Amino acid sequence: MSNKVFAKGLAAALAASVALVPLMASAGELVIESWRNDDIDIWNDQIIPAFNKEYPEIKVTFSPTPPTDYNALINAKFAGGTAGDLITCRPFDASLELYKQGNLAPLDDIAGMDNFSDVAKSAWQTDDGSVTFCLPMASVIHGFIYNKEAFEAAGVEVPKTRAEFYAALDKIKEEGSYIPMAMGTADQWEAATMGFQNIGPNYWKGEEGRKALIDGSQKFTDKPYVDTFAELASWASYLPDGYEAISYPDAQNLFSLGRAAVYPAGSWDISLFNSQAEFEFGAFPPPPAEGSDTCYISDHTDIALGLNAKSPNAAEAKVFLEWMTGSEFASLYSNALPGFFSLSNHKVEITDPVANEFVSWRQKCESTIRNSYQILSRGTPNLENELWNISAQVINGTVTPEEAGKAAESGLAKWYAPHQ
Amino acid sequence: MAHSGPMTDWRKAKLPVFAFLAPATIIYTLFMIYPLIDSIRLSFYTTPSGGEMAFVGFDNYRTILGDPDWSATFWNSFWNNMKFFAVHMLVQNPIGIALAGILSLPQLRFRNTYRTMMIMPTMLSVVIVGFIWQLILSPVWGVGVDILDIFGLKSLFGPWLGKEGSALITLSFISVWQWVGIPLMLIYAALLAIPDDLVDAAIVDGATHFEVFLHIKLPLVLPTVAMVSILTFVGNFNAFDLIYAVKGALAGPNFSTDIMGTLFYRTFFGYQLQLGDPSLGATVASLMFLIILAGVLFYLFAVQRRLARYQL
Amino acid sequence: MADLKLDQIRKSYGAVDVLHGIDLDVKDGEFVVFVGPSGCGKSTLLRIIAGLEDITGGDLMIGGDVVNTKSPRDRGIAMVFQSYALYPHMTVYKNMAFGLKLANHDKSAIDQRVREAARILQLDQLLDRRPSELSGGQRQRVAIGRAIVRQPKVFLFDEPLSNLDAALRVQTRIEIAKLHQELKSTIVYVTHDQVEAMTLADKIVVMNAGNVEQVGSPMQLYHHPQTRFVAGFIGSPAMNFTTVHIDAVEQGKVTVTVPGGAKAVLPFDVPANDVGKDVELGVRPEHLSLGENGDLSISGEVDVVEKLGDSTYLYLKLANGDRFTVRAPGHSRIKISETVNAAAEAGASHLFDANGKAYAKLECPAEYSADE
Amino acid sequence: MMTKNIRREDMSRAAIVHAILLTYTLVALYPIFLVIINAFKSRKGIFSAPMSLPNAETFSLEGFTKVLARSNFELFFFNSFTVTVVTIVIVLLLASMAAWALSEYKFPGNTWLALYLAVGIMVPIRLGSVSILNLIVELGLINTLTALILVYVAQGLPLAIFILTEFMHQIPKDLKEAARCDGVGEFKIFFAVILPLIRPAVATVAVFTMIPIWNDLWFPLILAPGDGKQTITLGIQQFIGQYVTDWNAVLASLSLAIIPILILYLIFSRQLIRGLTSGAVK
Repeated sequence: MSNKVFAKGLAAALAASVALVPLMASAGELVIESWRNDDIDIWNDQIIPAFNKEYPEIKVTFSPTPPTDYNALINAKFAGGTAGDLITCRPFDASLELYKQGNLAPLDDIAGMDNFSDVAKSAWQTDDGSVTFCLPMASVIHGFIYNKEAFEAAGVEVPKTRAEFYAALDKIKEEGSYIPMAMGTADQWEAATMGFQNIGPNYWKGEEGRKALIDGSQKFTDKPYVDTFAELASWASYLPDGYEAISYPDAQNLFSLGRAAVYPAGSWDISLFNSQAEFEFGAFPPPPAEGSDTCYISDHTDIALGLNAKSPNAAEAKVFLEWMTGSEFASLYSNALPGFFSLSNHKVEITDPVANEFVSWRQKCESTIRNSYQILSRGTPNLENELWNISAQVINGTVTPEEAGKAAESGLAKWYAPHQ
Repeated sequence: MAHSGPMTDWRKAKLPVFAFLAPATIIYTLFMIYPLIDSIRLSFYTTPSGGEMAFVGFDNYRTILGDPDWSATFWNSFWNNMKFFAVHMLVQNPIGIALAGILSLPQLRFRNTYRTMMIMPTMLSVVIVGFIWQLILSPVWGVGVDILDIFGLKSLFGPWLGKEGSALITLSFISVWQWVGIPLMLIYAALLAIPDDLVDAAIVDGATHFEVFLHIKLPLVLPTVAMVSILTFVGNFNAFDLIYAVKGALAGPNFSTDIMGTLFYRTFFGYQLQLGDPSLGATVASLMFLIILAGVLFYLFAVQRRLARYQL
Repeated sequence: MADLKLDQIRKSYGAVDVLHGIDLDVKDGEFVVFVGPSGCGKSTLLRIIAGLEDITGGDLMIGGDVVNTKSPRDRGIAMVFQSYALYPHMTVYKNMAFGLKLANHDKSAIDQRVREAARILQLDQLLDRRPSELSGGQRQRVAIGRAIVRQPKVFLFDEPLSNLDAALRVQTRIEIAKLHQELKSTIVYVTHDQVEAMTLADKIVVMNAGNVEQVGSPMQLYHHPQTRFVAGFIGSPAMNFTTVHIDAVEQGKVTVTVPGGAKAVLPFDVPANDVGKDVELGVRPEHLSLGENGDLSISGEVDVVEKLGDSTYLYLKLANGDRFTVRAPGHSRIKISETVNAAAEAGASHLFDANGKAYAKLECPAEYSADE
Repeated sequence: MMTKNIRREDMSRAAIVHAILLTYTLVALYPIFLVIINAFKSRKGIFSAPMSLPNAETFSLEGFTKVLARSNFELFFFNSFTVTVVTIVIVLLLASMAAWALSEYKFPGNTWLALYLAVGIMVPIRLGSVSILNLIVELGLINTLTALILVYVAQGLPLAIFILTEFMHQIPKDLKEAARCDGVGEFKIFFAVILPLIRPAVATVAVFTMIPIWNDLWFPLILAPGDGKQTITLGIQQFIGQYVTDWNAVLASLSLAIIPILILYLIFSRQLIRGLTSGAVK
């Protein structure tokens, strides 16, 4: 090597590193921690500019980390004292624990907190409901997004019942030019979230079943849950080849490239498909059984924003939070992010037709949230993580629906008294 | 350790000796030895949520090795790690040795070019390697299928990374692909140190190049092979990045790719709705330490002592 | 046992020619030494014979067969390396048995041959040792033993003594000579040391820059060097050279002026048109004596005196600045900066043209001739 | 004429040898090649013809435009470069000093200290992560490059000391004796006589220190995950996490991460092997 060049490089780097160390985030700049990395453009281009129009002196940075790393990272950052000022809150226990550890500040004194219903706030309150520690932002709704061209090609209508749904999938499969359903099990969580929690409420009757699981009057070995697993197992034949190795983004690509007919969705997928798909698509709720008079949907309180209790910019952060309780944010957020539905009581016009379709199910059907989130994921083994693994295995065909129910139940029984 | 002649008595140069040794020893002790010992200490404590740290003796070990859930997870990751290691020993090191042997053949043209190209994957970040192979093996992209199709083996393609039976093996092969450069480099260097005369002598003695390799070169580089093996062992039981990059901390499907590194990460930091537990994490780390220590001691006392190193 | 024939052997590495067409006949049982300065191609030639290097052009025959494309093991050769190249992980016994084992000889035959060779070389007690436990001389003998057991048609030695100290070198040299007498095998031996060449060889091949300068018995090379290079290379101390002027040529005689102005008449066949040219005169130190008592007389100032006991070497500075070495008797009292005169018989002189080629000497007294 | 003297078995053997080497070279390089060519294609091109070179129809730089606009690649790269280079310099200096003291001076506990310093070769520093994090927090160094450098120095020292000690045993005694006879001080002997002599081992130590640092995901993830402090590996991991569905961006970012390190490697690969074969590692 040329020693001189090498030495010069070293000297330069050394000098640079010394200069770098004292550089820290300057005061007065709000950093928002989030797992919503898909939303970075919307925050940077719409939400933050809108806020700055009113408060130009407060600088806000949206700093997302990948969803799978988020929880571990935020814990580490709190431990290390490097967490941002505003913390995007997962619902229920993950955030409750952060509050208990003193990492999140109570937010009851924020003006405008009464713009949210008790149901909306319930996911970010202490068990007794006395303290709210995150400002509810949005919920997400599960359902199915479908490719209208694919449905036309196969000559099928939007299904109203479970039987129609599978008849349609069969027909698409037979016709052969589209993969009937785009999903994979490689990342595991889709199987649980877009599968189990999507179609399940129709079996366990939404809130009724969810509460029964918490008080112990229902078990995962009961019929509704085993039946949910059974329906999930039947998906295997409609999924693309090699679905075991297909990740969430793979599945999104399959659908947005127009190769698949149906996509088990979270409403948050809408914006991605809006930007990538070159065909028209629509949505339908998880179809209930033939002859059932009520439909149930998962309308999950998904995302909120909390305040880092040790934030040096607490005053500015509260300004931001207060602004978020207003109607401007509600409308901005719901429309900028079609598929995230504001939890505030403000009346919001949603312009996106597919998002509007999703939100309209709130009128037709009964809403519930994911059954593993409240209380039931407090112990080890963790129910949510168990459901990911089990649901993926059910689709992969490595466990039967009955075994899946038993596995989930026995995990819960290990630590949760009502199930012991 | 071999010494070249008598050493200088330190009493003639107390200050320099101290000054030479102190900085390295201090940094090393502070950021390596202390954390290791402190981790072991931490594994005897527990930290309840919001509470004070309390000494619990071997409770954490009892939990991990005794509790049916924990011990199943632990031993699952241990055996997965053993499989991961076995693939490296049986595939990576033989390929590395064979390629190094071929590269050290006399009068080989383009030797340096081949060597440079073959070591290239070793220089890449594990994260990048993980993504590259995820893309190639993705059933959606179809490159893997197309490549197999060239050899008429299209039907063999499967979602290897997604199947419980094949995910770990596939990841092991990806890791082998990346790390073959290490045995290749070290053994190649050792082979180059063998004097040409020895090879010529064996050839005049009637040996083919393969026989020269088998009877002369290989026995002479055995100590390096042993060193590569123990480095492989330590590296494999310390692996984390590849699995994390490809399968995430949950190491699916059904924990079939869970190795000790991912278990440690998950235990320490938590995952999704599950919260992390520093003491249990430290316990897992301490157990890993014991396993690695056992392997290293085995190497030092059972393997290295039996391998004579020859003056060439 | 076999003879060896080299026919226009050429070797190039890419565009670089290192051997320019070597012809050589080695008779069965002959001890041939390749000698020359380093880089002259002698080792390359040996490696070509061994089959360790490909031949670029020409033919190599061992025992009458062209072996150009045969691999070393099919050539019936064995080689002793400068570094000995003993296998460090094998005992002496295994080192010697290795080649036989590869050739699938049966165990008892191997054992018999190894023990026989060990006996000849007095290695019996060392068979279980590893090379690292042997002295330099012992290693050398093992290297030779490894060659012997294979009972080759041709032995090849590549500077085998250069790693030994002076005393051991003389001793081993004698052992190799004895070994040759005992085995009567064909030996090709490479060295840069002309003393080894003179003492061991039946036939010396002097090489220079990829060419054979001269082939002949040691005495032929000593007395009848065909080129200035050979004249300068063979003999110790080396032959003296100085430039002389050709004054006149007559039948079988040439008159030259030596530095300092003296004239001498020498018995060389010099073409008439070389008159007036400068040529090189060569005389060996041992053929010069002090005084003016000779056909050729030359004077110079003594610049260095080396006393060796039995003789004294005087280094003279001639009038033209050239140096001459004179071997004087051991009792000589001559001191530095004295001017002395050295003389030689005309028959002891050598004359070389501008290209370094020797002029034919027409009269040659018996004491300056290789004819026996 | 030329081929007359080439052995037929040699020719066929050479053919087999080159076939094996070429095959493996292809195996080693093709995946990298595939990523790089696809980085220069449009989304359609990537999916419809993944294995062909970009052509007029499929050529597109949209991935690169996106990556460069939306991520801080230069900064990530600079962070990695700083951490790596500073670590290598410190490791080389401290390790050669310690190696020199261990190989040159006789003092009580010499062997034990050498063993103590060698433990780190075999025990991965990651096992101490829990305490390292606490320590770094206490020192107030969390989310700084300094934290990474300190840990990497500790991680790199054992192997470097080991290699350099072996290497220093080969330094001829005469050299330092001559210096001592001239009355040169011990510090000066080290800095003026010994340091210049270990150059052949420097490339080897540097590479063995560099590979794990440059590629590390673990410590950046734990100690410096914050904005502006990410190393290239972590930056890539996070960036790909953000744009995972956008294959143009993914492939472009992979290419951007691959190319610089490969260029560096191509420049230094000869030194690496030379260092390895100069007897530094056995």
